[in-house]
Amino acid sequence: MSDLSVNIAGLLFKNPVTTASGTFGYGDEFREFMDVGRLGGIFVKAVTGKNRDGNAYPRMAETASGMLNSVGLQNKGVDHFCREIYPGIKNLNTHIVVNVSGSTVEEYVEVAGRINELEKIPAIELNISCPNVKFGGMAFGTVTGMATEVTAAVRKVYKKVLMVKLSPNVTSITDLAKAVVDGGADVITLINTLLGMAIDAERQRPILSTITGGLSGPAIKPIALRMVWQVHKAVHTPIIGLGGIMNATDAIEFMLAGASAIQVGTANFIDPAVSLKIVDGIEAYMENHKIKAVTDLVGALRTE
Amino acid sequence: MSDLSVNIAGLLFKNPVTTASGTFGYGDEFREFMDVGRLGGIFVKAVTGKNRDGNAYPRMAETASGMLNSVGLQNKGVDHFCREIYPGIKNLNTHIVVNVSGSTVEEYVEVAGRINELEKIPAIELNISCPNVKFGGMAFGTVTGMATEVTAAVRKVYKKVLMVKLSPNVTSITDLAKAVVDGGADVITLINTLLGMAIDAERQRPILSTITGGLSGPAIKPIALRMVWQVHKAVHTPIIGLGGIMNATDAIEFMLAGASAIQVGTANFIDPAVSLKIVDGIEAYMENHKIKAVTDLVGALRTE
Amino acid sequence: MEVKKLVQDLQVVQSICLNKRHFILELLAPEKFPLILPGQFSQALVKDSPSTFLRRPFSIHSVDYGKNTLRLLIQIKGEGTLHLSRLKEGDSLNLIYPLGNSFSLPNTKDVLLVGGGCGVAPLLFMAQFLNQNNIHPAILLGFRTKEEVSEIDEYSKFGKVMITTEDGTEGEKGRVIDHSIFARQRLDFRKIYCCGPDAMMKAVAKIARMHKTDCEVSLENTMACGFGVCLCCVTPTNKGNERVCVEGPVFNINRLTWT
Amino acid sequence: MEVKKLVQDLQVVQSICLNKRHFILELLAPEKFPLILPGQFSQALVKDSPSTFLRRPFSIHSVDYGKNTLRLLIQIKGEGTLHLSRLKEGDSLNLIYPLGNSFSLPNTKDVLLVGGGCGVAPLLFMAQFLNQNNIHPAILLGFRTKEEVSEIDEYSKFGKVMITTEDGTEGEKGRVIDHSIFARQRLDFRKIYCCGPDAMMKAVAKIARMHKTDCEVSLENTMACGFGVCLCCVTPTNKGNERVCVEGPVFNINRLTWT
Ligand SMILES: Cc1cc2nc3c(=O)[nH]c(=O)nc-3n(C[C@H](O)[C@H](O)[C@H](O)COP(=O)(O)OP(=O)(O)OC[C@H]3O[C@@H](n4cnc5c(N)ncnc54)[C@H](O)[C@@H]3O)c2cc1C
Ligand SMILES: Cc1cc2nc3c(=O)[nH]c(=O)nc-3n(C[C@H](O)[C@H](O)[C@H](O)COP(=O)(O)OP(=O)(O)OC[C@H]3O[C@@H](n4cnc5c(N)ncnc54)[C@H](O)[C@@H]3O)c2cc1C
Ligand SMILES: Cc1cc2nc3c(=O)[nH]c(=O)nc-3n(C[C@H](O)[C@H](O)[C@H](O)COP(=O)(O)O)c2cc1C
Ligand SMILES: Cc1cc2nc3c(=O)[nH]c(=O)nc-3n(C[C@H](O)[C@H](O)[C@H](O)COP(=O)(O)O)c2cc1C
Ligand code: FES
Ligand code: FES
Repeated sequence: MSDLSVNIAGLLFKNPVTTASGTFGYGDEFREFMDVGRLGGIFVKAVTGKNRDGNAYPRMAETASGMLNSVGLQNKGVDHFCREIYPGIKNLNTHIVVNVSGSTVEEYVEVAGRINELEKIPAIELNISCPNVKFGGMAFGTVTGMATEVTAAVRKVYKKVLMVKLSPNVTSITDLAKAVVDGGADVITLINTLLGMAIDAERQRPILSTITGGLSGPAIKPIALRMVWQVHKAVHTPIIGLGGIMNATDAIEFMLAGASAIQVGTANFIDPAVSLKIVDGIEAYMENHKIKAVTDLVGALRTE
Repeated sequence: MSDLSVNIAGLLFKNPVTTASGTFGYGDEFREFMDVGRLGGIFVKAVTGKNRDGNAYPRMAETASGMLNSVGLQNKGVDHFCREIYPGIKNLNTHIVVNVSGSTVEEYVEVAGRINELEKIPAIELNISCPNVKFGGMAFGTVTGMATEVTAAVRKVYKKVLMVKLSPNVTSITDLAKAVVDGGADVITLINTLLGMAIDAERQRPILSTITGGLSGPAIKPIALRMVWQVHKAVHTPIIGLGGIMNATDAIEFMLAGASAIQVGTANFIDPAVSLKIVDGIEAYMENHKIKAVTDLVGALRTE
Repeated sequence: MEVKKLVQDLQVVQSICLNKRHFILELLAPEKFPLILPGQFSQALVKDSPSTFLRRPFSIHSVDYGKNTLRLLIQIKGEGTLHLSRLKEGDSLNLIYPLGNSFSLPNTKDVLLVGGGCGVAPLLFMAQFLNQNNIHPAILLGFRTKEEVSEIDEYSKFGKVMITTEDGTEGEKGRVIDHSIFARQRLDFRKIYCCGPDAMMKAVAKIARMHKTDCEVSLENTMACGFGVCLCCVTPTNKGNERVCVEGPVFNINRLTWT
Repeated sequence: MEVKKLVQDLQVVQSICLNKRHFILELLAPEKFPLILPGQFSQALVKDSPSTFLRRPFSIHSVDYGKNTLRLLIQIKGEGTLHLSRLKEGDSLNLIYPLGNSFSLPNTKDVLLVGGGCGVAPLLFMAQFLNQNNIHPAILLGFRTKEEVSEIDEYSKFGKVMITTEDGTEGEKGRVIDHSIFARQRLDFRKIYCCGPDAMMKAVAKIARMHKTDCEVSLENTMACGFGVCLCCVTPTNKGNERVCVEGPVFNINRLTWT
């Protein structure tokens, strides 16, 4: 029997496969397709201080092996989350991690503080990397000083596992990783989307209402893998890796590069049950390779 | 009759379609496939001060809609270029631009100075963005101060059209663009490859001998388009755009985003004659859209 | 029968070429259908098409619960639909279905269905459904040209069919909103169901409002997931941005912010 | 006939399944072939395979100048070759060819061809070429198991064929280097041409060196372009890093830095 469990900053996940924020709703939609309780965890979609309508339609453009989105953190705010959403998901048999977003340090702190009170939420993921909002979001994730500041401020009010999700749109991902570790992050999530753009040549217009948006999918996997590897070499903080994971092989690549767990994002849109197939695929790989504990894969890339 | 010619920093190109450095050799290999004289220009592969062997094999990994390379500037040095290569290509009926690379400011200056003496080379492209060399290369392209310095140093010795090719591996491409304009760049080329990585999960090893390499191909097109658009908004310097261009529609998207000309890179490997098909495709598009001069497309994206 | 979403490989029973740009895929499900409602759609996985990364949404054109088959009516637009047009008998097609809400049952018998382009797809299913509820709708279909006029016999089973073609080669000349039924002072219909290009639906909605006629439209916003998790497909409504794939694709025009 | 590189759509005349992992594509060219030499290869464009971005290199297995057809012998390894295995009579396949250098003509008649796995592909063409020059080579072919042994009749036309299988189900048991011809004190051959997995070629090269026998190997480094412009396929030689697709794929082992 393979041991698929991973302990990340003191939190035990039954397996390393979780789902990425913004691609899995609050998990309800997926209950029609699969047993979400078999997942290692679910990262629910971004929660901000107040209700946000997000950006105007069109918010999506397909690209080569990927897609751009400019949803822009549409959600009904932290109040609504605590009152309406939380009761319905708190007893799912998997870890629910809330993706905390904002435009100001105060907003991040406010939301984190509120989520801190929710007994069944063992961790938050600070989203300082959303490319689709005018203020805040990615700005916090691209300047080391700001990244440390917002992390430290949230650290003061948030007592459970604090994950920080970094933006790949930076010159040095390791500098950012160190910055959030300095701020008190327990876990680093890598990566959010890359800022991109799509154009309709016939209409001579941008496809997205916001002109630019965030690129996700297999197209970005090489970049994500590289960043996981660089950060794994640079800091000792556990990493949750994602970016273009479509199958178990991709997931294993991220773990070899140094991720303790992985998130499945865009792939959920194409196959809603893909995350459980990845769990099964990792198990099969471990059997083939006679690997007893999935943690043996973490950072096991042979580079000599 | 459509007018396909573009004037870039005083240099007249018969059409906006050129080929990217490192993907077209010195043009000779392509003479077996097509009339290279119909191209707007050819950017020949990197030339450094001395002979370089490049990195060890394997230097290539295929990725989703793209590829990684870690060739590492293999070339026989500027002496060899001037003596052995130049005589054979100087009379091609198209502009030959030399991609100048190095590890130190002195090396860039030396190579640029030597190329300056070659009568039939009307421009150089300063490659401060190669991710595949240990020293120099991308380092110059990710720190604004260094980018300005190396550009200014070359500007002193190079009297013809000075193009600078930027790295996309930065937080702010507009800062870098401004930095090289401050240094005296006449033209900005966007983008070089994104730093990525590929892993063989079965063998638990990196695929490239160098572990990381440069990502090119359609996968990166959304990022390249975004950078062209951002730089076009930020500076008045002409831009040559590239990154994943596979056909005429892609080329037109780059022009709409603000590129005065484009380069075809990885696509040459899949269809050696693709660049001329792109010339024809742009012409057909202009006829369909009743556009007389191709320059009318530059930055013509409608965002109102 | 329970309303439930499936991810399923269906088998191509036949691919019927209607004309150069349109074809029908008849698909056999491996097990009994769940309840499928008119206006609902499916998300099709296009295999072996390098430039088609996401699934492609198509309305349910008709359902045969007896044979356990459903039909999609598809217009060839780009690479994805081109690849689907090459599917042959025996090939399989993976669908997520049934998705979205549905047209509502009218509280009148004076019903008009208006469709243009590939927007006609859900209307055949709706016409059948109305018939089962003893309503015989008028059906107005717009085509580009005579060559593209198709399936009139099918529609005629369920109600009176009127046609427009843009070039006047069959039926009345012009677009659907140019049809003479809209030129009269009083509109003979108390409920309109409409599906087609945005501009057409907006024009029909305008006419409906003018005549104070109830009107439902089926939107075709581009989608990433199709089942409510990505928030890419939203349309502004009186409740803010709502998901076309879950709260829609069918919206009463009163709920939309169209003017 | 002039040596020239073509980018050309060839038509599949037949696809011959040899066994579960190997098949032959026979391809018809639209115009007269240029001169093609044994050891040269082609770059095949795999259409409709989302995970195959670059072309795939395959050696020329045989050429029929009369019928204007050539054959590729392909082993199914991943998505690209899997897609090619589905090509049917009448389909087209775009090739860039002929690429690379070629095996040299030997200055002896005591020639041995050694091939393993899909590395046997160029050897049939070479055997034919040697015959045309009045040389009847010994041909040693390594397979995994009896089921994969194929085309022996073809090879036998040109020389004496010896076989090894890893499981001993046909010919001698083991790998090609385990064959008894290599166990003798003196090697009966003055020239070896070898193609197969790297490890096998290195082992054969070692034997050749030991016996001071001239030896050429055909490398299968992964390629991006295949015609000399990307510098991805290099191998270290006594002249530095050289391109396998232009200066190779065939190298005399004296030029390589193998030890
Ligand atoms: C709920 C819903 C139901 C639909 N029902 C049907 C149906 O029954 N039959 C049918 O033929 N089509 C239907 N469509 C439209 C269909 O999904 C698209 O035509 C198809 O996805 C195009 O795929 P493609 O790969 O061929 O084209 P692409 O290459 O993706 O696109 C080709 C061109 O069409 C445009 N385009 C693509 N999708 C849309 C869209 N949804 N709206 C507007 N423009 C678009 C693109 O911008 C591009 O210019 C429906 C769409 C939705 C959202
Ligand atoms: C000059 C040359 C001639 C060749 N001739 C033949 C031939 O005649 N017949 C034949 O069947 N094959 C030949 N090959 C090998 C063939 O090109 C590969 O097997 C093929 O490209 C695999 O494509 P794929 O998409 O099926 O596999 P992929 O999905 O690309 O790869 C599947 C697995 O095979 C490995 N792989 C792929 N290509 C190579 C390679 N070149 N070397 C080592 N490992 C590789 C990958 O790393 C991966 O693990 C030749 C290669 C070269 C360079
Ligand atoms: C439609 C969409 C919405 C997203 N929303 C969020 C979000 O709210 N918060 C967040 O941190 N990341 C968000 N992301 C980013 C993903 O969580 C993930 O980081 C990214 O898509 C890369 O992974 P992938 O390639 O596997 O999709 C979103 C991505 C998509 C495609
Ligand atoms: C194999 C290979 C070698 C390259 N060598 C160089 C080089 O020597 N100098 C340079 O400036 N860019 C080099 N590049 C980068 C390309 O010129 C181009 O910027 C990049 O590939 C993106 O464009 P594309 O997606 O169209 O290929 C190389 C790219 C590839 C794929
Ligand atoms: S398409 Fe994803 S929410 Fe509607
Ligand atoms: S494969 Fe490009 S140089 Fe050999």
